[in-house]
Amino acid sequence: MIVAALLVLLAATVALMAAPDRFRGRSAAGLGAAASALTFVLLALAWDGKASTSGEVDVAWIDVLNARFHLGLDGVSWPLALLTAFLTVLCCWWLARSGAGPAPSARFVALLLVVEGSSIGVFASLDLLLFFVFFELALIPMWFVIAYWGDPKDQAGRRRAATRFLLFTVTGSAVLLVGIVVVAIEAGSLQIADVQGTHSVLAASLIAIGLAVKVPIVPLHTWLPDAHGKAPTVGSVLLAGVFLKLGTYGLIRLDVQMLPSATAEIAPYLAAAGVVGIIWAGLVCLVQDDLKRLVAYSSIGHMGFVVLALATMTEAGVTGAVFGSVAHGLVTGLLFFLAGGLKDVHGTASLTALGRGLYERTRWFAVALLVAGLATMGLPGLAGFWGEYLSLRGAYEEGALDRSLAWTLLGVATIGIVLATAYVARFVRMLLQGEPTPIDTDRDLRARGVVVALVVPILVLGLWPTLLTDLLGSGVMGTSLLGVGR
Amino acid sequence: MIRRWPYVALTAVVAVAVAIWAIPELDQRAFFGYVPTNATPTMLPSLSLDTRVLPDSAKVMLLAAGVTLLVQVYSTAYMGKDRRYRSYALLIVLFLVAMIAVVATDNLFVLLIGWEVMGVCSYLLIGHWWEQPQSRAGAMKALVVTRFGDLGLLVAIVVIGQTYGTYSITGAWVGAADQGQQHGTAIGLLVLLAVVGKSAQVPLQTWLPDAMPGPTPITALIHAATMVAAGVYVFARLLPLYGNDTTVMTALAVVSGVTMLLAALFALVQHDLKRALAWSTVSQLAYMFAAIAAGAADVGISHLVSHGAYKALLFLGCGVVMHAVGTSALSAMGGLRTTLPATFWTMTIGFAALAGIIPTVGFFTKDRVLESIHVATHGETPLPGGVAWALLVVAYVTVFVTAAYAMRLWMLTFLGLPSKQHVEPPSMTWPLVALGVACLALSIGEPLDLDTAALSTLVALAGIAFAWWRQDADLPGPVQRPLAAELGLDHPITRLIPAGTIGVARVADAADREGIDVYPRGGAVLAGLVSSAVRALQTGRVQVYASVIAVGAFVVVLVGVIAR
Amino acid sequence: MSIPIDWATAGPAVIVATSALVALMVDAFWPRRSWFASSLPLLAGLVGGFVELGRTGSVDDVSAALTFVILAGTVLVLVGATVMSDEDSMPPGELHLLLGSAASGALVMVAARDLVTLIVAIELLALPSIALIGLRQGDRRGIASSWTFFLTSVVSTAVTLMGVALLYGSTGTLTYAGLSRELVDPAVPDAVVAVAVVLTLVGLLFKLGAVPFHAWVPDTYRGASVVIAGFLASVSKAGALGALLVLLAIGLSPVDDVWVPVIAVVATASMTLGNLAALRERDGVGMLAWSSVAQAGFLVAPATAVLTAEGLSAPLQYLAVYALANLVGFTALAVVLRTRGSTSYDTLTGLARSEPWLGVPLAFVALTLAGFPPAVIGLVTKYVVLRPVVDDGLTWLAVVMAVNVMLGLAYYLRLVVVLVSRPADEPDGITSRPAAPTGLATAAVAVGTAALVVLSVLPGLLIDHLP
Amino acid sequence: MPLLYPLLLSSALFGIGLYGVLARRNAVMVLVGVELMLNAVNLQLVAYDAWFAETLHTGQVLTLFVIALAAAEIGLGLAIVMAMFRATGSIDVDEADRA
Repeated sequence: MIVAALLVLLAATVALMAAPDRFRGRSAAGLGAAASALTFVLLALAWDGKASTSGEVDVAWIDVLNARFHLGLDGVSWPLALLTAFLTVLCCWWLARSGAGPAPSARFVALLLVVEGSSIGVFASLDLLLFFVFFELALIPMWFVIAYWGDPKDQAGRRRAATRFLLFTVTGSAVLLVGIVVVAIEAGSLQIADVQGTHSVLAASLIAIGLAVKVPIVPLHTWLPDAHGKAPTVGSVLLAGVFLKLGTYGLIRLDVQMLPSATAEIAPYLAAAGVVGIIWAGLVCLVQDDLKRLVAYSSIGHMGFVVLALATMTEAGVTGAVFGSVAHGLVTGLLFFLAGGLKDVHGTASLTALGRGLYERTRWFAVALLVAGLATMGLPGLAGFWGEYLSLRGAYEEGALDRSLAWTLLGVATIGIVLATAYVARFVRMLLQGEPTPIDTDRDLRARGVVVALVVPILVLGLWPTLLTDLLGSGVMGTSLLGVGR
Repeated sequence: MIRRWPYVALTAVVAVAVAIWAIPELDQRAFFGYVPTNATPTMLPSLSLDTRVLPDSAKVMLLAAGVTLLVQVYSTAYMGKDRRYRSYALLIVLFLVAMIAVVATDNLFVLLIGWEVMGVCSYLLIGHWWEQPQSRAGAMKALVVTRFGDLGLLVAIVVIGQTYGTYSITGAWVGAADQGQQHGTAIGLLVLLAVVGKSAQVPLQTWLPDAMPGPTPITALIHAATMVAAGVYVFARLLPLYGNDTTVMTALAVVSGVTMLLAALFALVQHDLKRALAWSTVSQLAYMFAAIAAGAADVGISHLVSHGAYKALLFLGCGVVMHAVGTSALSAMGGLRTTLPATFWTMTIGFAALAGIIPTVGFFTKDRVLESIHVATHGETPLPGGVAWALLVVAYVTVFVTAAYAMRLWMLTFLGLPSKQHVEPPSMTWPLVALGVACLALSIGEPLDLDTAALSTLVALAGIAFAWWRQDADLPGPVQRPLAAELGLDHPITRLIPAGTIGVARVADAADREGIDVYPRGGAVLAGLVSSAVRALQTGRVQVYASVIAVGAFVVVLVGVIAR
Repeated sequence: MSIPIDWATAGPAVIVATSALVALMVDAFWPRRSWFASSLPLLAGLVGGFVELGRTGSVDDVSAALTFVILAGTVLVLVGATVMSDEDSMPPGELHLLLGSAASGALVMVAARDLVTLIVAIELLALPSIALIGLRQGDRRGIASSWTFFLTSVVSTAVTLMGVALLYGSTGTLTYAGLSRELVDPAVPDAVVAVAVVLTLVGLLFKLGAVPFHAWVPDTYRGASVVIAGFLASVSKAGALGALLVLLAIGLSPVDDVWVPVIAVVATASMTLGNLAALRERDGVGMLAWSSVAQAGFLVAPATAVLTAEGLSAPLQYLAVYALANLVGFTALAVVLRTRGSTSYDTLTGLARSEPWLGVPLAFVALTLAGFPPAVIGLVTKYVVLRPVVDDGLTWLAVVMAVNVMLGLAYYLRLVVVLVSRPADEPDGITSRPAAPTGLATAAVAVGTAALVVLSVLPGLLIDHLP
Repeated sequence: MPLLYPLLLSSALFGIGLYGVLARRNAVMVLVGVELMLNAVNLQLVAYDAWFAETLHTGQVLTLFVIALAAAEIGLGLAIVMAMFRATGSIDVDEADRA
């Protein structure tokens, strides 16, 4: 099923690349949406319960290195893979319907599909080398997405932002590769399940540092606001909704689950960095003028919660990290659709340039932004809350941290929630409220279905969190998750 | 023209459903001492729709549903011409649902969700007229301050969940009953933080007066009768988890004592009817907390219900007045006794209840609060006796001040000479009448302690006499000025903390743009320099190349020799 | 009475050398100047080399693998050289003679098991290479490059010879076996041996183009015919790397405390400086030249662990992919140079759109060298070279390598971007360009790219089968 | 004779040769420098050979090879110098650089 899903994407990508003239505009986006939807269905069907690894594929690949073409999904990766496919469907839908921003071209859609496929590949990989291959695969397509279809007004800037993004993440993944090598040597295998339990602080640190760039963890985050500021709308959505997840997923799978004893030794640093990120991002958000940069920093804050959660290495924490990742994909995806949509329509995402009174001027944008804002500040009842809650719960349980540190971090992290409230209230006040100042580029949201399609799961997950947490169950920290069936 | 009746009908349906649900529960055993069974502990966060409606919950539910329905009816006239009536009316319904969830649920997460959704409804409704700067500012302040408090509830739930292994309130009660109150101080103080924020107690009191730019019916509903009072309810609801803790109870007593007197004094010096009523609400909420601190949570809930009725009445009446004179400034009022007769009579009942004049419900419930504090001075509750005595004194002083400001407001609004004619739309007066009747009807069956009643009536009458003596004169300057400035307590929340935070944020932003980037930028510059240097060697001069080789050979030989 | 000759070792080299002579003869006596008449004998010799290799194998698996790489690389160079077949200034007989001689020099280098043979082999590779660079008649740049390569080469050879002499002076033997035996002897003077060992390595590191012996590389690659530059970057390096590995693994194994830090430092410097210098390159050949300096670092880095089985095989696996990618790249650039007259980035802009059969392979080569998917094989070989380094405890070196992957990507990606960008102005009619015999070379590019693609899907085909 | 003498001489020759290669402008003089360096090596090899007095005479064998190689190198070098002269009319190494 997983292979079939990847092949569907490959076929669609090849078709789009090979015949860019046949698929123009909406037909390209339509093909992309159809392929992603089919992928979504196939991945959804691949699930056979949390008791075993779903859709496992395990064939020889490189014997000498003991690298195998080994794919499979479990409760941690399955929701993320589904999220990836879901967001890509929405991206293609948005391209077809938004009516602003870059026109959907075949190559653009093809690159999005590559990003999607490689991300799903990362989530599904049960082999370290395969993981890394997929991890790297999406980078160059993403570079093109930002550099070619980014901010149409700032060609040099988007190029620079794209290159920054690439060099930062590649440096990170290079360090990650060294970490993988260390693990492979220590454990003598590249299979995640076999490697599990190896004690190598060096490997855990290298992997954590490498992935910290991707997550991103402060102070390795400075590529993110630039990239988001210049990326096209759907690029931002995938960057935030999917790419950042590669980092958090990697931390869960490769550090917390694969090298638990070693990760426990670096967990305090990770947790502290995560919390610093929460506060730092919250503060910076308070004075951002560019809505897209603001959302980018808010992402960093959310990722801070996720990092804190997984660094506790408790059941609640890891569950929270997964939940936070999925919820962040939906919420920040929505925010980027809206912020990007505004930028596409008006040519700028500057709060001052966009003017005030959006409630009056473009009601759909305004209400959707409000809902997304409420979700991003972690309003209970919306998806964003549970990740934060579980993260605090994990910190309270201490887990891999000692009590004074854990509780200090918990206290500081909660300040981040207030900061989030403040910056959301600030942009609501500056942008949505106020005496309307209509400008002639005003045009309301077109692809409303995309927004609805995101709000619904945000609400559903907010009110029915067990839908997701039940996938993980009590095995999330144990060996049962990956060891089943082997 | 927007059709308004569907929203009233919708609210009515919800209200009737709540009534059908809640009324049978009124006869259950008391709120406390209830020993629940069948609690199923769960480790992972789970929402459940389990409810646990006890008599006091039923009362609060009925209050909420009733006031909401009345407000919705009232709003058809008050907000009927508003362009955004639809979102307004729908948010009221959403608010009601959230309130019912908070009151009825047995699940801490549902409680939290309802709690926060109420907060958001409050935020959106305060900012309903978002074209006005003070609406925007008030809304943002309300949201941020209450959410700061809400963190207490969030963390409290974390602690409860971890301590008792369940997110069921009943389950936690059982746990606390079986194993004693674990972490009571922490849980209690955290919940206290939450309710201090929500119920606008000192030191987070200042958002409530600033929330007054919202539509007046909303003030009546959310910022007087229900949401702010929900803090009291929730604190009482979770009391079994920390009720025996002296620290928590003392803290609560201190907060409530300080709040009730300060807020009453602030109310005394206001020149704005609505703002004065807002401070009055803060003060009255403190009474309820005082009752809980004294160990009489059911008394607190009784006062909650009674206050809900008369304060809703007062705010709705205030709305009629504002509708008529176009402002809430007391200076613009006076003489409305004849031009707004229905409003005058109903609000008179309301002010009487506020001042604690027999036979309004306010009199009875407040007396019970005073009595319960008096009982607490005997030292049989977790509250230390000395604190209880101090609280009792403050409470009586506050009775005096309350009566004084109630009288003052009543005089300034209704007495004097009429200026011009006004109209009272029937859909606005009916709810007033209904609430006025309720303020009297709820007294039926209330117990009466003669000593307390006599004393409190005397004090209240003294207050009224004081107000009559002062008429519309301000207090002496040295007292008036700091009180009118609300002691500058708002300064930290509106000025210092935001300014400080923004200052730090600017530094962080600058550091983020220019500071943290030093390492990649520096790296890039360094790479550029090295690149130039390496390429500068490529002059095409062969002998330079050969020299590089010779020198290079020398260097690597050194490396080899040193390594050896 | 017969002289014992180890044909397994010498066979391919002898066959190739002989065929090179035949090629010269054929050219000399063929009635008309014919490129193919003289290239066919050499091709036959190379095929014969394969056959011989298949029949007898080589000294060991490592040498066999290297022999294979050298033969295959020379075949690709031979095919690629056909782009010059209509140039009057390029004498085919001499070209094929020199090519064959240099190839046999490389073959001997990897089969050498004593320093005397090694020295001769180095020169057998170097001298024809020098001549190849300056072969085009009347080409001043070619002559200048040839002079550059000549002078730097003789200096480094002299330094190596000095090292060899000192080694001989301290041990009394020049066979690898003898050296590994004698160097254990505590009587051997430490410092002298250290100097001798390092000096001996200079010549090989020079051939690899490793910093600080790299200065000739950019000038020479630019000045030589592009195909010949490809030869230098692949076959010549294969020979040098093979000789280095064998020398370190066998002859100098007792003194690894001397050469491990030297190799590590040289690898670090090569990767870093090569990559940094390449960052500013705006020419296809120039970029590949600097990149080959950087890649030399990646090639020798795992040699720090050459005493382990993995440290011996990892550079080979990296080399195989690197050589193939480089040859495809240089050949494609040679075709571009013939048809467009330049290999600057301005010329290459939009190549993947206008001539996908050249542009796409070039892009794929860039990604392979960068080690990035979709060129998975590049990534896998990066992984392969990291393993022994980490295993040997040189984690810092591994991190340096990893960071250099990032630096490398910066300029490889620039080439990719150039190739796929829309040209600023439409090329002024491809028809006006001189028709050139590029068919065979293009076919070679296609085959090489296909091989890289297949290896990217199934890296095991290569990785599993090299020693 | 102590081994030291020929070694000292050899070092001196090598240094002089290196100087010639690195510093002389005249291409022919550069080639002479190359020749000096190689012969310094030869001298050393022969000295060691004599010192070891081994039966295989490895040093002398290598010396013979080096002589041959030197000849080949110089031949090639001169050819390049000739070509250079034809192309630029000069045998100044800097002229060659500018070619």
